[in-house]
Amino acid sequence: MKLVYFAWLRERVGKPDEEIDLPADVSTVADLIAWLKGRDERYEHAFENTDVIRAAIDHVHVKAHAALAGAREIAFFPPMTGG
Amino acid sequence: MKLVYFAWLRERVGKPDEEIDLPADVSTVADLIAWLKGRDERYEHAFENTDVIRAAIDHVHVKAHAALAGAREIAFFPPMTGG
Amino acid sequence: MSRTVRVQREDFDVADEIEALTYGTRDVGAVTAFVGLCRDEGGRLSGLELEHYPGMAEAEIDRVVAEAEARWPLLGATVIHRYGLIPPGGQIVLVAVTSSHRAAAFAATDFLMDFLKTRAPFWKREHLVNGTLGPWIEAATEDDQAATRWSGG
Amino acid sequence: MSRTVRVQREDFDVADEIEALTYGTRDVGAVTAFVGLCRDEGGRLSGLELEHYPGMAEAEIDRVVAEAEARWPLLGATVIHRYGLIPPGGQIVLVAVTSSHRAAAFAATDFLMDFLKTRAPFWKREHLVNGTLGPWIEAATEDDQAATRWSGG
Repeated sequence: MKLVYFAWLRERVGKPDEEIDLPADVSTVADLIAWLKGRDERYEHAFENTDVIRAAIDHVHVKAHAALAGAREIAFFPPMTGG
Repeated sequence: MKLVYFAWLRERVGKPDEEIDLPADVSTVADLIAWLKGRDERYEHAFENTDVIRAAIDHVHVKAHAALAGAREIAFFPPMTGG
Repeated sequence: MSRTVRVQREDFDVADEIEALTYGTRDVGAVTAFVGLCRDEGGRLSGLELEHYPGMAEAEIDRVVAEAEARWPLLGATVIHRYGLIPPGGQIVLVAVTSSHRAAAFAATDFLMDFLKTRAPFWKREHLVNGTLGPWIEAATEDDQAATRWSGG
Repeated sequence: MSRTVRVQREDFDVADEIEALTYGTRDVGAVTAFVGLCRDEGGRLSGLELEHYPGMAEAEIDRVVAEAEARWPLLGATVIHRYGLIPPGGQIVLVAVTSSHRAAAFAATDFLMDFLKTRAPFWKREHLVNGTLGPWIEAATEDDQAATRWSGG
């Protein structure tokens, strides 16, 4: 499964994307965030305030309770500031 | 005093403008309309429905009770349809 | 605040007008432009003829723009209204507004169009494809209602 | 209905885009265009850098335009959003909409801008005149509030 990061989240994580093998007990976006935060301090810092983390699965915005099953690409980013 | 007419009001009156000598007892826009209607059938037809007559004094929209004193140019026209 | 008001027979170029409003500026964050075009009404019209009241048309548009400037923090406003015979697809009116922020530019443009329709002394008449002159267009009551949105409050 | 959505580094020409939306049409009565420009924030900024999510940016804008088409009787819509470093005065985003009538064109343009701001995956970062990189711009809560105007009702 591919993870991609944008803006300050990308900077904090330290890379624009990565491939991961999803543990069996990680089934939602919220689970994935919790699992990532447990990996190391970079992730813990990047995801410290989940209120300002947005997620998308395969290019579609999703909420924290969204299921990861079947996803090819999960994206994490701050609230959008385009327009 | 100069009177000017626009759109179908101009067509009904039969001329775009005219100079008039205002009778002493004509002091408001409403008085002027009443006086014009009494002149002949063209004016009577042109001003028959006062609900759809708009007036301006010296290029500024006015209501029927507006005073004519000091006016140089009185305009009559239907509701505007520009824009 | 730059203000341009023109009443003219000639066509206008939207890009030129936007360029004039924004050239060299560094504080404009939002440009809103509205262009009103002549429709053929399902193939019925060969054009629209616009009569206007010379002198008052410019003065009244200028007053409406001044009111918009008083209501919103605008950086520039351009209003161009044409008269004469305009074919389907032809441009009739342009309202372009610049501001630091979007909400002001949007609201001012909407306001200007509402008041141009109800206050600027222009009258449209249909020209039909069969070569005859159609009726003068009647004022839409919804235009008056749109204009009253801005009063009070 | 003609729909154009582009996400690009290059600048765009507003006149060309309006021309493309209106060329040869006889039923378009209203064109509304909004252009968002980079401000220098009182001389503080040398520019804004826009990061985007390639693929999702186009897809999300396309979905927002489809929603606007479902809500209003539009004849055409063009949305162009740039990325990369944009200097003060430079164009960031264009929304242009055509319709037979003004109210639809206005409302759809306003709607599109509200949702581009809150849903399109772009992030702005300040570049300061002293040559350093400024902070990522924080999302304005008023943008979220503006977007919620369209729900319900």
